Amino acid sequence: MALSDDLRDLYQQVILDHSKSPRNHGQLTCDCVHVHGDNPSCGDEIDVYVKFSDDGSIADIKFDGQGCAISQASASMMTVKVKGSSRTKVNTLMQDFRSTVMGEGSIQDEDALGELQLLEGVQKFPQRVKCAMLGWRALEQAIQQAEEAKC
Amino acid sequence: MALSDDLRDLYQQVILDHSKSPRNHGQLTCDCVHVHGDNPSCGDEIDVYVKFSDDGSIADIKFDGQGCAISQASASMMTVKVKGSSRTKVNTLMQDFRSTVMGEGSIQDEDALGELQLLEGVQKFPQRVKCAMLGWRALEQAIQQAEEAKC
Amino acid sequence: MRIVVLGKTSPMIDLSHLRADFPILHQQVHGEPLVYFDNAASSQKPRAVIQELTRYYEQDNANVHRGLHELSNRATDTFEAARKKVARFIGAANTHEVIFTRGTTESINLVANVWANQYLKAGDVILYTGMEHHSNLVPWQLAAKRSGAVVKHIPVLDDGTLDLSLLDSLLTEQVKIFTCVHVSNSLGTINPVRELCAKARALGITTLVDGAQAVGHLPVNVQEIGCDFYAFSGHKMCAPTGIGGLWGRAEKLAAMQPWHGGGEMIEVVTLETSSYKAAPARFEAGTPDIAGVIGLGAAVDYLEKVGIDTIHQHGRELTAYALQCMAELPGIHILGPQSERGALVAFHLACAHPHDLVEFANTHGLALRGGHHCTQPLMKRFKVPGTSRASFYFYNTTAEVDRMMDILHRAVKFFS
Amino acid sequence: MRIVVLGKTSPMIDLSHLRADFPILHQQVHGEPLVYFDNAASSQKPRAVIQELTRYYEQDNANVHRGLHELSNRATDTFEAARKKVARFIGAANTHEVIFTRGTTESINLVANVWANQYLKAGDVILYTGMEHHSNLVPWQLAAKRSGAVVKHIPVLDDGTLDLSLLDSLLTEQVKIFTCVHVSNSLGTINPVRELCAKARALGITTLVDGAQAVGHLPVNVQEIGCDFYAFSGHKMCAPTGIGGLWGRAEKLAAMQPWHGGGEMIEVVTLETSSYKAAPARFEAGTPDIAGVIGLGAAVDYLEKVGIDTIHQHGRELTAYALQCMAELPGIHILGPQSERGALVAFHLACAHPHDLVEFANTHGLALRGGHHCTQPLMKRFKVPGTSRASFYFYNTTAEVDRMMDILHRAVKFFS
Ligand SMILES: Cc1ncc(COP(=O)(O)O)c(C=O)c1O
Ligand SMILES: Cc1ncc(COP(=O)(O)O)c(C=O)c1O
Repeated sequence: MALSDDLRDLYQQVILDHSKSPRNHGQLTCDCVHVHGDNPSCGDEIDVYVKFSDDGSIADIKFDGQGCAISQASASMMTVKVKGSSRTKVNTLMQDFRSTVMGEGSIQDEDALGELQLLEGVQKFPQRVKCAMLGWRALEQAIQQAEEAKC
Repeated sequence: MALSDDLRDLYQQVILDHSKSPRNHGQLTCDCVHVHGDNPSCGDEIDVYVKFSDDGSIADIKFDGQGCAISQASASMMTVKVKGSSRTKVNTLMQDFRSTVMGEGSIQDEDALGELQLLEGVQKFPQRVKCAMLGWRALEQAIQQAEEAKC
Repeated sequence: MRIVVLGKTSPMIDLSHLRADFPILHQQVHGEPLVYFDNAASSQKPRAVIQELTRYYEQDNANVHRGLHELSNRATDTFEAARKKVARFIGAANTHEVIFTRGTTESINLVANVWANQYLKAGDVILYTGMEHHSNLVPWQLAAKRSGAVVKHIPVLDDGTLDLSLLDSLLTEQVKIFTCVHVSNSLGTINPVRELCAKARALGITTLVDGAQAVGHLPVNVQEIGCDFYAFSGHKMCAPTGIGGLWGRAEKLAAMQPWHGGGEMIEVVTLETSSYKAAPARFEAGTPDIAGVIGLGAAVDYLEKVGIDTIHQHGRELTAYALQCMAELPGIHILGPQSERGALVAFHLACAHPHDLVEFANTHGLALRGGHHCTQPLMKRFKVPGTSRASFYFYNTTAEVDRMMDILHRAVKFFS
Repeated sequence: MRIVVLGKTSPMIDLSHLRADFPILHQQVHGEPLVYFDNAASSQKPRAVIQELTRYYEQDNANVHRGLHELSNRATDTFEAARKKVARFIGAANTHEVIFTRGTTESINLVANVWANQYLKAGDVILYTGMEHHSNLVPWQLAAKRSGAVVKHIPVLDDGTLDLSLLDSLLTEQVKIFTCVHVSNSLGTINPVRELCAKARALGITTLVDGAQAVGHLPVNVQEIGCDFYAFSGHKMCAPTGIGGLWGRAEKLAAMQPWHGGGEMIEVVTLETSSYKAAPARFEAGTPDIAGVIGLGAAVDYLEKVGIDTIHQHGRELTAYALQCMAELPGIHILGPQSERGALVAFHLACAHPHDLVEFANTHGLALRGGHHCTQPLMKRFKVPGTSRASFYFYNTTAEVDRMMDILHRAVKFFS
């Protein structure tokens, strides 16, 4: 019984490591935007807490919740990448990451993706795209909320 | 193209003749029981008018309506047979006729059936049993009504 | 043998080679070759569709949407691919506008329950026509009873078309929904649904078209028709029994409450209350007829290969031919318009009740339908106890019409 | 190879020869032989059923009930014969008590619409259990919303059985309908439906049993159970997708109004109003899934040939074996009762989310299901994000359970 290559790609060591020991795990309390996201059909849930700087960059971010290895690892890797990044950088990252897991569209800044590129194995498992995107969708909403609050 | 034997049995000359020139066709007006019967699924309709004697025998009977050759012929032949018959005779006739067209049960008085036996071809066409029975069901109801009226 | 001359110059479309695709057609009934002229009741299925069912059950069968395993993924992909095919086939703007149902009847009932329960109130008018199938009458009568709305209808003229002179007086502000059959299964009439829906929509009236006899028979484009809902049955267009669809305009569906509750249509369920997915999932509770949907997809593929314009043209020509032949029959009363009509001819012979005629035909291998064809009000309207109906599909031929004529002539002799 | 010792003395029932009847089982998935353990979602179909569909479409296909021609007569006869078979299979007193639907979900919705709309009023209580499938929760929540009735539930104990100590306080006079799953698709629990229905009926409470996981898996006799309604799905018992049934006690059905309106359920239709046939026709508007019904009949034939007692016994033995093997897995949490249960095991591994586990299994050819199994409230109740589920049918073998165990052990290593 050989473990399929596709599966090895999906669950690379780094990904499993992130899912077992998620970075930036927990909650932020004061002065932050909190978004709850879920994939009801699979029961994955996530809570993302974002603290924005005055210039809109991400000062701090934490998450918790429950879900499959893909959703947890993706969220963990996301927090590492976006912490301290400017709004513009986060937007590019978000688009590039979506392109990576969907396997469509162009990548603007491959270097910036870094470790996140490891999640391109998700392409072969279309049902898991929404797992990989769960944390990102929550972040996207947090940014929107922050912007609306400013208006 | 040979006309099938079954079909010839179903539409014997006598039957076609009754359907084209129905006997006792029309309405009775005074002092009679009138029952409307139908087979909604095929659109057959019949109106049976029965005048009962004091002893319950059938003094006069007429019918009209519209429907297939089988329902019309069967009703026509029925009126010929039952006119002037006692309640008991009519009941036996009714049971024997049902047995004839259903092809099940025993016949008590084959001779009494006479021409009605020609309708035994219906056995081979189970969907047409309700056509053959339409007039008889109406007569049955008329008898019931007459009895209830007496109580 | 009758010689086929149609319009004198152009020869008729010949699709008889396609008969090889339909195993059922090649059988004897009562010792004579089957002539299947009951297509308006249900069409036959090409081998491609039957084999697709077998393929599905032998290779891919699994429940859809909920699985992460190979069979379930395959089943889900083929299932959703079929939805795309159907959406394209009827010209939907959006795949999500196609809801799978058991057929036209369920589709209409969905609207007559969900939409009607939300929007109809006492005194509102439901407008249908005098030539609707029972499936487009009874659901509205039930909806009227629940809501206190009233039903009205556009009468049918002697030539089998709608009395459009009454349209302006009937299509009033009180009308909340207008529903109309696209092609009448009893008259053959092709209604001007595009014009009717345009008029209704201009008045803010919701519209539904019963396309049971149209999809797969003539080109249908729901966007061009401009209706809000369009209902159809797979079994009348080469697909398996038990599957059909409702197309609904996205914004109408978006505002509609669920109907059936259950698996697949929900987002979050607690023991007290639940939230629901958007259409089409919202209206597809429970395990769907997976093989049926996949078979419907295969039917669409098949029909597209034959070509819907070809099918339509063939139907017109064969019907014109049949009409021309049948006019000769003594005592015949042909219902419906003389010219432009769907591929069917319902008629009444003075000498024989439809049931006798159909029985006679059957013993010669000819499958006609006799009765009210689920349009009792039309039978009353035309003062017939029922009619006999010959309905054609693209695999039928002029030779078969000739055989029908022989049989009908014999029947006239027999019953006169 | 594991050695099969069950109860030490009696050897396990071996039905592996029946695998030859199921074409789908003999395939490789991702290079390994398919192990199909997703039977609770949908069963596979024996060749006898698949071939019956083909036979029907190639020889008899026509619309039922309305025709007088040969194909229609044959289709109608086979269709109604299937109703008889189903009635006998579930122990109905009367063939007319069997209504064909798309499946369990539609069956329950029929009752939760027709019966509930007639009899439920504000303040009434609908009692279900904490282990119901969404299909037996959402329809009642919707019915409660329409009527003003309230929903209550019998809670589930830690061992996966119902907390019957609360029964007397819950089963009060306010309860108008009690509904309960026969065999839980998430826990495997076999509920004492007979005792529950007896209690409810003694109080004049109408009862419905969700038999989706029971019919075709263990002997079911609706008269012995004593319920008023019993719902089931064909696709979980070797029949085609898209067909199932509702059994209803004759006197209940007789008092019920129509639901869907349309062809076949009517007697007389005018343009203003209509009258309706009795059950089952009353509840089968429109063209039914003819092939589906006939396929269901063939499935019943097949299951009866195998023997429902044999199937039941095999399921118990295979499940006992699986439970015994799975107990060894580190960090495993098995839901549901330890002993008497349906042929399925839902579990959670501490090291792996169900979706990861099922994905892993799939790449080794093993079809498990992961998620909430349409029982979200149960997942909350047992504080799991979802479970992985292995569900068996009579064509599954201990060798397949052994292969599952190998794969699960590897998964534990991989994800730990
Ligand atoms: C216990 C139970 N009830 C109801 C259902 C719903 O059945 P269906 O999806 O066939 O309508 C299922 C299966 O999914 C089930 O397992
Ligand atoms: C015009 C029309 N509408 C509705 C229906 C009902 O379709 P189904 O029985 O497939 O639901 C039919 C066919 O019987 C039809 O011809």
